[in-house]
Amino acid sequence: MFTYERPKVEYKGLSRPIVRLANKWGPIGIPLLLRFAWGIFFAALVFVVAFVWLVGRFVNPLLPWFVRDLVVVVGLLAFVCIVAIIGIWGERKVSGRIQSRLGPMRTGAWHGWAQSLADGLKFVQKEDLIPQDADKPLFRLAPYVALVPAFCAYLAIPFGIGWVFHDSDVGLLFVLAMLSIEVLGVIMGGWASNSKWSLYGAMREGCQLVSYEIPMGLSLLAAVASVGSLSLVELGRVQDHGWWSWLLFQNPFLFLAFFTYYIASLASCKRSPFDLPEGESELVAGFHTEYSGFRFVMFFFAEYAGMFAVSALATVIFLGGWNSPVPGLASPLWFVIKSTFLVWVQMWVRWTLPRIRIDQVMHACVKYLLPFTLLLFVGSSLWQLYDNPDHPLFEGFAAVLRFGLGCLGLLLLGLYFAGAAYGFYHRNQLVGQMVRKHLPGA
Amino acid sequence: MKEIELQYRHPPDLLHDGEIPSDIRTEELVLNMGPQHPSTHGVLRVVLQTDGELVLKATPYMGYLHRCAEKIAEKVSYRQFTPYTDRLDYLAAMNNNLGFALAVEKLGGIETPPRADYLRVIFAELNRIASHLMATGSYGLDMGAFTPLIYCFREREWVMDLFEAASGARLTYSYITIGGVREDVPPGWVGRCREFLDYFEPKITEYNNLLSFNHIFINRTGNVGICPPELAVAYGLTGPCVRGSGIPWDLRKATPYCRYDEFDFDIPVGRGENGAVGDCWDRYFVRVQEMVQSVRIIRQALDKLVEGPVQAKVPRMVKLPAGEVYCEVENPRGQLGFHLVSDGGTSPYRLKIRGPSFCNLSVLPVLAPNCLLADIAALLGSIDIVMGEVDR
Amino acid sequence: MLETVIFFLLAGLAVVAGVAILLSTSIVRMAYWLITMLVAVAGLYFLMGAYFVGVIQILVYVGGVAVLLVFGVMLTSRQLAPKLLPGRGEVVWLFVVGFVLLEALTLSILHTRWQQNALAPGNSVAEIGRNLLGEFLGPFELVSVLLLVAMLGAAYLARPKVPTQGPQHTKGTTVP
Amino acid sequence: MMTPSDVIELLKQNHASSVLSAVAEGPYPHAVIKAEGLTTVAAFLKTQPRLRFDLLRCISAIDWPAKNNIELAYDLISTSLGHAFAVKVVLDRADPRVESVSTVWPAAEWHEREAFDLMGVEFLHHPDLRRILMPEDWPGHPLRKDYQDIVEYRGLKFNP
Repeated sequence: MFTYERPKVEYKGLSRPIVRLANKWGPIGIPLLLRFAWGIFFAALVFVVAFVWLVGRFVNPLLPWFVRDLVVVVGLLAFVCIVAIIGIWGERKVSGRIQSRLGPMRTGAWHGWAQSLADGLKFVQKEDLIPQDADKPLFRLAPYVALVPAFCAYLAIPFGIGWVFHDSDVGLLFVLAMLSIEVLGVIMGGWASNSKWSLYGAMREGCQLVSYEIPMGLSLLAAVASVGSLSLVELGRVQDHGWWSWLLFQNPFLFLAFFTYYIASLASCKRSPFDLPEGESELVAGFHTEYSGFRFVMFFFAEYAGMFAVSALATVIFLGGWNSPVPGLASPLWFVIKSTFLVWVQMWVRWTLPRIRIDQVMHACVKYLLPFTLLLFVGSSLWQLYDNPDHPLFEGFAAVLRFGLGCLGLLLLGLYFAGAAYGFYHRNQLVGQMVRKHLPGA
Repeated sequence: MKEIELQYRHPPDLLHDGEIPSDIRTEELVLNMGPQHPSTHGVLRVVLQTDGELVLKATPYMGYLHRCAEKIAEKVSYRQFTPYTDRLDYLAAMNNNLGFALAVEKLGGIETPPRADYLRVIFAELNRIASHLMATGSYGLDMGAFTPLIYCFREREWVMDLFEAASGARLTYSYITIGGVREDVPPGWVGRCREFLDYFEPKITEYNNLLSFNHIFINRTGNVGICPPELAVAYGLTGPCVRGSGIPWDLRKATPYCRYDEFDFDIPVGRGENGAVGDCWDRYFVRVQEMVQSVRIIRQALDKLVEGPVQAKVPRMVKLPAGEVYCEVENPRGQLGFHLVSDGGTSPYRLKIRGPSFCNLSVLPVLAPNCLLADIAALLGSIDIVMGEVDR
Repeated sequence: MLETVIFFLLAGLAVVAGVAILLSTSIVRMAYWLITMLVAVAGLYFLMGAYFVGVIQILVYVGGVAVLLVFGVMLTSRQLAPKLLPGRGEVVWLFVVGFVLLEALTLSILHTRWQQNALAPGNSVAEIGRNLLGEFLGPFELVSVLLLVAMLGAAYLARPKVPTQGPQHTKGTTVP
Repeated sequence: MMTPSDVIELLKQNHASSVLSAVAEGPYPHAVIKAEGLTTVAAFLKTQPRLRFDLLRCISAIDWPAKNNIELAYDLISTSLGHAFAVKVVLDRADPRVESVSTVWPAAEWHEREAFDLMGVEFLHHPDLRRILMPEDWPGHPLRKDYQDIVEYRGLKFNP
């Protein structure tokens, strides 16, 4: 009825050759790729493992140091990418299962495992939009400023003894510093977009991160004070006598500090219930409202890399890092398993809780979390002062309490697994009508 | 549209006490929320004047979904207008059909058979459940909880299936027509309906555990957007909004239609359990409780469902005597009114539609000042507007 | 060799960023150039092996101070930028103050006897901690008192003021 | 709970000069009020302890080119007493203007804006009389019976 002329828009893709390639070969290539996806995935996995092993075992000593570093950095980059890709897929599966849906099921044939790869492909093809009145250099720079520090944080995270790029005696501070730079990218992007929603997202991010860095640091400081080192490797090494030696169970203050750290880390990763910078029901999409295509992906990657990084920090400092629950089976695998578990809890929280309001976020930090973590820090230091052979009575009491805490931790874990098993057993009742007919045995 | 002039009325400069220059003060920001925004529930545009996160003034602008329903009504016959009523409050199409049918029947003096009345009640209440499910679920989404929405949709699917079995449509039914309902329910439908009720009733507890009594949710909605009872009535709020303010006002009890007086049910009202009476949580929780009452009504109606015709004898081309009537029904969102004027012809001379969302929304500029930006989403969600009905 | 290259890269970046702060007119750009400079200086610290100082530089200046700075800049009026150009009378003072500062810095650099040998390897953090709480406890405490005073001052400036009645309160606050 | 005839009787007792006519029976009982006396009658209807019409449900504007007038129907109901009634005013079609009742019922604010927008009734002393559903610069008032469809709006051409 109404006619109007559609304005002609020139396509300004980020990667025109890639788009052309995808348009030409996509219809043939992508189905083929997905058909043999499993094979390709396994082959890549085997290749990466073999490569790392070979380099680490034989080639490493022969190479000049900077080439060696380069190899490790590339490996870390690959790891971060894999973490982000699996994290994004996992998030969708987890949210699906929590919401009695299936989540992605088709891409890549097995439970939609290639969904995030397909998404990445889609994002690369998208038009790269920059608002006309945006501060263009800052707008372009912002995703990098967000992503690069999140990646840099991995340089100091030890995956095991010897599995660390650089074991500095200030490793912990380095990781925290890197995570705190990430906020600059977000603020930069939010401001440069020249959109009020983005500005609000950036403002919230600034408020939230600067405030929550303090309780986060203080909780970690409690652990650091009880070990006496800022080196992450050292922090991990002292926890190698089984689960009862993990710092989480060392004293009640550290036990609580783990939870305060976890809460603060949720806030610093912009994860729900602290996802105000991008709170989609209030701020459209917050700081990345104006971002599209690959720049958006970079913010997304930064978020997932940050999620794993804070979980890794919690693992190293509180959960024994790469050490196994019983002594002697230390392996980077433990580290990855524990960190993944913490990431999964972040997802679990996200899909369960509503979002907190900004004033409540600030109140929660300044009124409760900050004094509480200060108290934990002081308490843990005092505990450290008395928990030594000079005070045999206190030492005995501490040992008993430590054992109790350990049992409490095990109990919590056991409850979790019992709940998970219960849910799995009754999965037919938990899912909806629509999903039920797709389940086996329906 | 011409440039909208926004007034910058600066409050007294609190920062200035002779030492600090006033140019380091914070700036007031005019924020254009909508027409494309996730929590405006459609194409509503609210211009917010904010100071940081604090909202100083909110001015709603609507009309983006104006489809001239009232003008169209003057051109089509009475029967032809029924599908247009579906599109008013598209989440409660059955109730809209019912309102229009009742208005026409009232003016034309048409008697409906008892089975049709009970079927109307069943479908209206089922649609109330579906609509409230949507409202509670999307309210969770407004608060940042995604999961309750999907749970609510899961249950709503079942209601949609029931509607599809009866009317063939899943959103715009045109099932309740002038003189009764279009056709009888298929065999076995009553059993499936009972099955749904048995399944659905315990689920309400589940939502309460997941969302209603969640500490964060209560903190976000309790004591936010408080609408005192006098204000609610003065601004013509109806439905869960006025009941959330603590006034037990329900047309199904006050002026019963469709044999609602035969059923035993309560009017849930907001009691201010988590804050002042009339806050967002009260409005939300009234909806949850209303679902329980709807289940009660449907059970009774299914028991009473007598055999018989479902359609009164109404000519294909309905002709009403000259005159006028104002007829209201209790929709999920409030009172839906039809002011029908007939000049004796085959189409309405004038049909004014009173959309409940339209009136409920009018209280927004009063409630919005001095709440935070995130509370606007809470407020809009608790008022639960459907833009199809605001703009008509 | 490589270290020299990196040193000059970082030092050049710091200098360029410093000049850019002076030359840029957008106050947000200025803030970001400042951040660039701080990061570059932190890089220099890393290069020297002073990990602790470098990390603290990033953690405090970049992660805290600069974020607050950008934050404040974003919130204040955008009309502030033109006002940042100095007036005619101010230029004289600027030159005087700048010259004195430059002179003082140059002199102190030239007259300091620099320790040429490298830092002793070891647990520098523990060393710093011991020094801070031992030999330099007095200055350390003084600095913390200073910071406390600064914080109180900031709180005083930012406190919400209840307007006393009368027009004298809002006098002279005409808003453009 | 009062029947419409009781309401009309009460209205005539107190505001005899304002009531032009009244219908007590049929599907739509109402009273026709002089436009000048609308606000006083409205305040009376709202505050009279036996009436207490506190909920203004709807304001409907009806265009009658044949009678050369525009009717405004105010549908009322009482949430405390449960009875319903309606009041009408008849306005000149060429220059429809009437006092706003938004001081009595704030709910009238948007209804009156709608009547202004779609029917062109001007409400005096309305706090914010702007178009509500149509764009600000839309020509004409679409719900009038003699409204002509426009051919072009801001560059958008309408093809019949």
